[in-house]
Amino acid sequence: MAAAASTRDDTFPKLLGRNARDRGARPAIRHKDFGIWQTWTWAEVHGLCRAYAAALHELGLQPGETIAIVGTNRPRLYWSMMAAQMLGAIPVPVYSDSVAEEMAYVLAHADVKLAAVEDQEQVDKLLSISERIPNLRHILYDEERGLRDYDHTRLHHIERLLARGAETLRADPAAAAALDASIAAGKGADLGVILYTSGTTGRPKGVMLTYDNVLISARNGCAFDRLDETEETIAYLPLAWVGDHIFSYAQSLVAGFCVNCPESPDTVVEDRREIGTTYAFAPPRVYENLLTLTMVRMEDAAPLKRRMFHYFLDVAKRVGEPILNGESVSLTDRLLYGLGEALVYGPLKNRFGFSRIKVAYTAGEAIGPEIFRFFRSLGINLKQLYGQTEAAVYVTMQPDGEIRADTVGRPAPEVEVRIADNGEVMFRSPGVFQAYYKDPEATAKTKTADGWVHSGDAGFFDATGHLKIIDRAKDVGKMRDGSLFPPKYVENKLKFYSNIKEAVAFGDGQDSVSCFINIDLTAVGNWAERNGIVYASYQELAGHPQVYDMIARHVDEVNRSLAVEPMMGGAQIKRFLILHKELDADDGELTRTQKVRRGFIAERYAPLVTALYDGSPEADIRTEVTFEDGRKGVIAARVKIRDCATYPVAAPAPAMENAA
Amino acid sequence: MRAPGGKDGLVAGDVLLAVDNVSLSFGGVKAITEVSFDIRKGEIRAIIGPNGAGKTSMLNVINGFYHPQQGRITYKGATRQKMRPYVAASQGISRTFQNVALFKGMSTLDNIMAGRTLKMQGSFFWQLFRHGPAMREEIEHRRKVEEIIDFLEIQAIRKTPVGKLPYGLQKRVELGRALAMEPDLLLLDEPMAGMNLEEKEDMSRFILDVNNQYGTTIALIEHDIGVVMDLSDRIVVLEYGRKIADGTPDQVKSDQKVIDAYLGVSH
Amino acid sequence: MNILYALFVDPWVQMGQAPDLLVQTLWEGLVSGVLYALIALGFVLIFKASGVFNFAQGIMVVFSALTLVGLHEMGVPAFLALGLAVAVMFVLAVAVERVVLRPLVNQPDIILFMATFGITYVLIGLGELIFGGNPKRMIADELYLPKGAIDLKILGGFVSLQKIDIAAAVIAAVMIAALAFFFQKTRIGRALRAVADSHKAALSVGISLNQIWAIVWFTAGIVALVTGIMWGARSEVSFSLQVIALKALPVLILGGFTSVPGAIVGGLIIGIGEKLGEFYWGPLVGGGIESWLAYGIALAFLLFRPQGLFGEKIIERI
Amino acid sequence: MFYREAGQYKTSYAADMAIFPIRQDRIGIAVILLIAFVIIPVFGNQFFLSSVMIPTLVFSLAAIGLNILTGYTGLISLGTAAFMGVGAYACYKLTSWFPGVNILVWIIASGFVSAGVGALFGLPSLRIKGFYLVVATLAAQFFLQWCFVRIPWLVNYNTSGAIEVPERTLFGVVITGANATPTARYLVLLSVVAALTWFASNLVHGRVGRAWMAVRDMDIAAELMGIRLLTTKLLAFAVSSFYCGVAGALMVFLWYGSAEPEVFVINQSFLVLFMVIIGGLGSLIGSFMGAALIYMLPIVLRMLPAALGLPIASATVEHLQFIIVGALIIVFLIAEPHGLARLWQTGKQKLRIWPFPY
Repeated sequence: MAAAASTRDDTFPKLLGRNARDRGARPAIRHKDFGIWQTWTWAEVHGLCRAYAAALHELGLQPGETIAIVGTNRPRLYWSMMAAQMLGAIPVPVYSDSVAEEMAYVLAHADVKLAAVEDQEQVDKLLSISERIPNLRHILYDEERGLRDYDHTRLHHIERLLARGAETLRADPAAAAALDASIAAGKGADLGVILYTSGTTGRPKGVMLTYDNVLISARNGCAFDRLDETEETIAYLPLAWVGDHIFSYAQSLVAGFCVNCPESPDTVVEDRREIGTTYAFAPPRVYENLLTLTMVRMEDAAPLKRRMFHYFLDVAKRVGEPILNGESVSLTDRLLYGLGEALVYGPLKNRFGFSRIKVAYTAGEAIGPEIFRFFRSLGINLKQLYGQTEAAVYVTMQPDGEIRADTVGRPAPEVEVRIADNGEVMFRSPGVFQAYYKDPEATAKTKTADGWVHSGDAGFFDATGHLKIIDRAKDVGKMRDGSLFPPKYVENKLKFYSNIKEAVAFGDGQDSVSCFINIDLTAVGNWAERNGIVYASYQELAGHPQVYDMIARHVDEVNRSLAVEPMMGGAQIKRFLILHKELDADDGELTRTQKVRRGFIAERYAPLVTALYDGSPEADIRTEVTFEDGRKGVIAARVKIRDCATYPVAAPAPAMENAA
Repeated sequence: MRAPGGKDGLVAGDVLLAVDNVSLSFGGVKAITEVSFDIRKGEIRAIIGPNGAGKTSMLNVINGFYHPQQGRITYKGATRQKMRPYVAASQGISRTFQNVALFKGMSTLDNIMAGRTLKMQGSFFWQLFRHGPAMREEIEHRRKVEEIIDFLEIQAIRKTPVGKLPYGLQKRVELGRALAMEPDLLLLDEPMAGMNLEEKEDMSRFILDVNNQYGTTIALIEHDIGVVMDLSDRIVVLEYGRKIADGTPDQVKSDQKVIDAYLGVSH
Repeated sequence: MNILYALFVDPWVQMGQAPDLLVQTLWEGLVSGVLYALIALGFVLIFKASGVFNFAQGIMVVFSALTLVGLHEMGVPAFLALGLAVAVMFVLAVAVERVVLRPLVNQPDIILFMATFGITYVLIGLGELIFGGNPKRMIADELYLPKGAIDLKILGGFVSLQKIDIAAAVIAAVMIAALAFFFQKTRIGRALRAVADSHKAALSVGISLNQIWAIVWFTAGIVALVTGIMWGARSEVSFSLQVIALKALPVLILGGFTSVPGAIVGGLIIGIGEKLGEFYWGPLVGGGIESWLAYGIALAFLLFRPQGLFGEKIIERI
Repeated sequence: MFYREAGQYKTSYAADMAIFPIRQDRIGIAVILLIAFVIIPVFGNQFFLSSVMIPTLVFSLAAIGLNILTGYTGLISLGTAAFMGVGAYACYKLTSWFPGVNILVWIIASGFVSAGVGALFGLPSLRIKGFYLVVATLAAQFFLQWCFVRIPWLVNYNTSGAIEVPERTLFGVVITGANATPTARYLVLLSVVAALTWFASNLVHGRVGRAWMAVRDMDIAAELMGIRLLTTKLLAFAVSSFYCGVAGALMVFLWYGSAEPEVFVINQSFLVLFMVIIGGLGSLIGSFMGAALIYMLPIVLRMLPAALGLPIASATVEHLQFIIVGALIIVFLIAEPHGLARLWQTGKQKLRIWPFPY
């Protein structure tokens, strides 16, 4: 039982102490700075954090007080968390790219006394909102650049704090003893960190996690993939995001592996390549970009090379995953795969910086099956997990050998999951958060008395006991016949086709599902070129019958795949149309994070929606649009509508669905 | 690298360089006629004027590339009839050029490293082995160079051959090369020529930061009057090789001769 | 002491004692100077128009002369052979422009310089392959070039002038005049001059750069042919000429790479200078100093006027 | 394709500034050295050693010398052969004065003599540039050539007027003179060349090299940055001539065995210049490639007809050879003006980004 094992080193500071003892000489953290990977060993980090803590103490940071952490992934910011925790204070990482207004709310709500920030930009931001956060006593910065002339009564250069703290510890044994005492005093049950969930829905909420919450989850995560001190990982995701807190902070401490901070956000790819990470995490889009980049570049490769490349990719598609899953594969295939490894897979992984990869995770949203399979077939052990801040990440994970593109795996160790009757996923685990900071009613809404948490996502367990997430619970609708209508699920299935950029599905309260489709100009454009289709505009291309045919084929495939899923079969697409213009955030059709605003679109294109359901073959539409330069204009178009075949819904899930 | 004050013992406000009644001509063609002005330590001094006003020639005189037929130059208290490029450089005058004069065949890193040649005195013998003192020196200077690269935010192009870089970045690298000399007086010849607004803003920020962080005295030629007015403490205005105005941005702005001169040129 | 005397006094004394010898030497120098000037002229034409430092000029001299003689040996009448040789030089010019210059346009000078090395090798190979490597007699008589010498009795001695040398000088003068006319008066000539200044200007005259280059190389070819004939008539047609042709370089240094008059004056200075040097100072060091004296003179000269006799001072801009 | 750079991160400047920062390259170099020092001596026959490898190495060294001057510092020189000659004659004089001292010492020493002479003829380079400088170097070429012919003292008044290489030993093994085995000569030569190449690469990667390239790329800017033009150029001349001098000495002592002045004529200079241009300006590896190509090409061409059984007179072959070499030079300059080194670089780059085209 992990909880038992965790009694001895049950806080971050204690774990740091342990690492300094057990593997003091091993690298703890690197930072590509001034052109090389500056490296700190566990022992050094331990010393620095103690010094830092001493300095923070001198700045008057009290146990239970909060300190904001603002900036990109840098050693000194991680150390700021550690130093605060050594004093029993609580770090509050904040999204450094959030606007002053939003930041002001969070910092005020968290009532931070200190703030450790990256550079001048953040300092300015904080100073600009200082009257909103009256209790902020000191600002500590990492980059001195440009701050020379600032009034330094409340400003401190972390570099100097470290020096001063070290001095204090040397000069004053009492201070050292006090520090040791406060570290020893820390318990697993203490509040370890407050992570604010990004405010896509309403105000950000402060998720309070204890050391136990984080560390037990972290331990289970490490155990699950047998991570050890030899791992190398790149820390590039926001500090305020629970994932980074677990992968780059907690697990590094638990397993004792080295975390690498990139030189700058725009050099992450190169830096990852240099380091050659063994344990990686990235949202689907990162993998998607890698794949697109690969394919685009290979398009320009010499024909012979290109053929060779695609030949071996096919080989990989065929035998790559079986080999990765340790299934039996014919000798010739193994040899072919070996050859491919030398000629294609190896070099590719090298370019991606995945040569030494042990396990890579993707989560956050659904990943395209062919993207997912592409990486696995190369021999990269890419997995999916389903997690939430409220669960200290892990809810479900994919065990080796049971990897599938379309599920998020089985419940993680020590996690119980059940599906509420409205289809919502609920979970209970040692990682479950204590409460939302200063927000009892929100807490009450989310967390039941007996510790179950409403994930807010709808999903179901398939025949093999793997969880499938279909949509936000509140978005899942019911159709007339009572079958579930998960718009996002349908839309994602469509969007997995590179030709389809956006899709908007309707059907809530209707008796059939129909949808708008946005073609992807680049993808379809290339396709058109290859097939000698001439077009003058997006609108013309979108309206082209051959394009319709192609999209219709995609829709048909989607329907087939829906049909074989008992719970989803009802949501097959009856009719679709291709929109004459790209959905655009400037027209309010997408959120700034590029999510479709279904409701808004429904009313903006009301005539089209009605046309979809009154069976007419085409419909006229006039829409006002905003151009890049901000001018407004009107686009009028006659949009064709296609009907699609639907298929009888199959009973239990057949084996062909297995990706693994 | 170095705080204002500097090893030359001058403090901010003292006259760092004074040009006294300088005239320069090429085979009868007068480029500069009896121009006098001074540059004070720690200030940003702009030299402006219509095309062919002799601005660049002025810089060339200051760092000894051209030798004036008449006049005197006083730098750090020492008065000379003319500067010598090597003397100028070794006494802390560095510059950038109107149309980028980088070492095209070398990487960003090497270009800036080359800027430190003056400061590298290691023996030829050890250079042969690229070990011991030579390597130590190399590394010590690499550190300094990396500080500059970090300062100018050009990490991503550290090892790119400068020939391959877009113009704006080349200008930035050139500034880096000039900074590598840890100059007391930095001459910038149209640092923002041919840049778009964003690049200009960046460059202005860098210039201000250099001046603020390292306390470097800066003399710059620039066409964008707006930029000049914002950046500089004092401005010299040249026209046809003669000084027509000298003073703070506001004084210069309101000077009739200047207005005429600028209305005179293509506007 | 003696050595100083031998170096700085004795030669002048000798000149004074035997003025006729001095005149003779000067004449010799003048003639070889003329030939140097001719080769240099070839360089200048090409350098002016295409910025190419044409190392092949020397071999072009040899090759053209060989063609002439070779064709005649094969039984072609002298003047027909002459015509054919001209034709060959034309073909060569066009070929060079097509095969070498055009693909290498906008390459750094040193690359073009190296390319002319390539041309040199090809021409050497071709020459030897077709006409054989051994020296040949120039068909001076067949071309009605004068023979024999005129002996002038002057300064109490006599000076002997080879008629062929006089012819050489005259023909050279004529050709230079012709070139001057060509450049000053004809449309193409003006175009060529324009090219030297700016390529755009040339286009405005309505002649493509490629044509211009071909023409220039052709002109240089003709100059080479004439040079070859003259030189061949004085000694013989052999590949050793090619190295002697390098003497044109110091001439260029004196005259500047782009100045026709410079080439002529430079040629004379070098020619006379080295003859005097060889005759009066050579013996002191065992003779043979002709091989480098020219370069020495040029070098010494360069240090004082880097831009050459007729080039203007360069103002470096940054 | 063979490159696996992922995971090769640098935690120190020393590692980052290493001349071969990529592991795969280090392996490659090791393999090449192994082949050169072990495989070739063991398996290469006498002809191959003495008629292919030894000359190629000698020319490679000369090419490196010229490359330092022309490729790195941008100063064109046609005096290479002369400076090689200086080395050769110097070495001959020194070893005949002090027969006791190890010949290697004198070979290196002669390099210094040549360096001195080179620096002397480099003096004009401050005032004059480009092709004007070519003439300065030609002056050196012809003057020195003349000296070799006219100063019998240089060859100890040999009636032949040629250098006759005496027998010298190293660790008891005969390495010069008639009785030296090709293998012995090859190994000595290889060691010297390897060592000097290492020095050269250290120089060009350091302060000195940067100064040279700065002068080459933009001399005005360099000057205004406090790089002393004269010293930098003279240093280039000196170092360049040092390499040429050593190459010359090695040429006569480890290859020819005896040498008339004709060995050091201007055509030799051209040859080396070809090697540098074809190999690639400003590249050491290019110097080797260029030397190999330019030297071996004629050999191949000479053997080709026989190999193909074509009945062609050797004289004809000789002439054809001229034509072909000349044509190749032109073709090559058109195809890849930056020389073999650039081809090598692009090839390597392709392997690094494999399978991507860019």
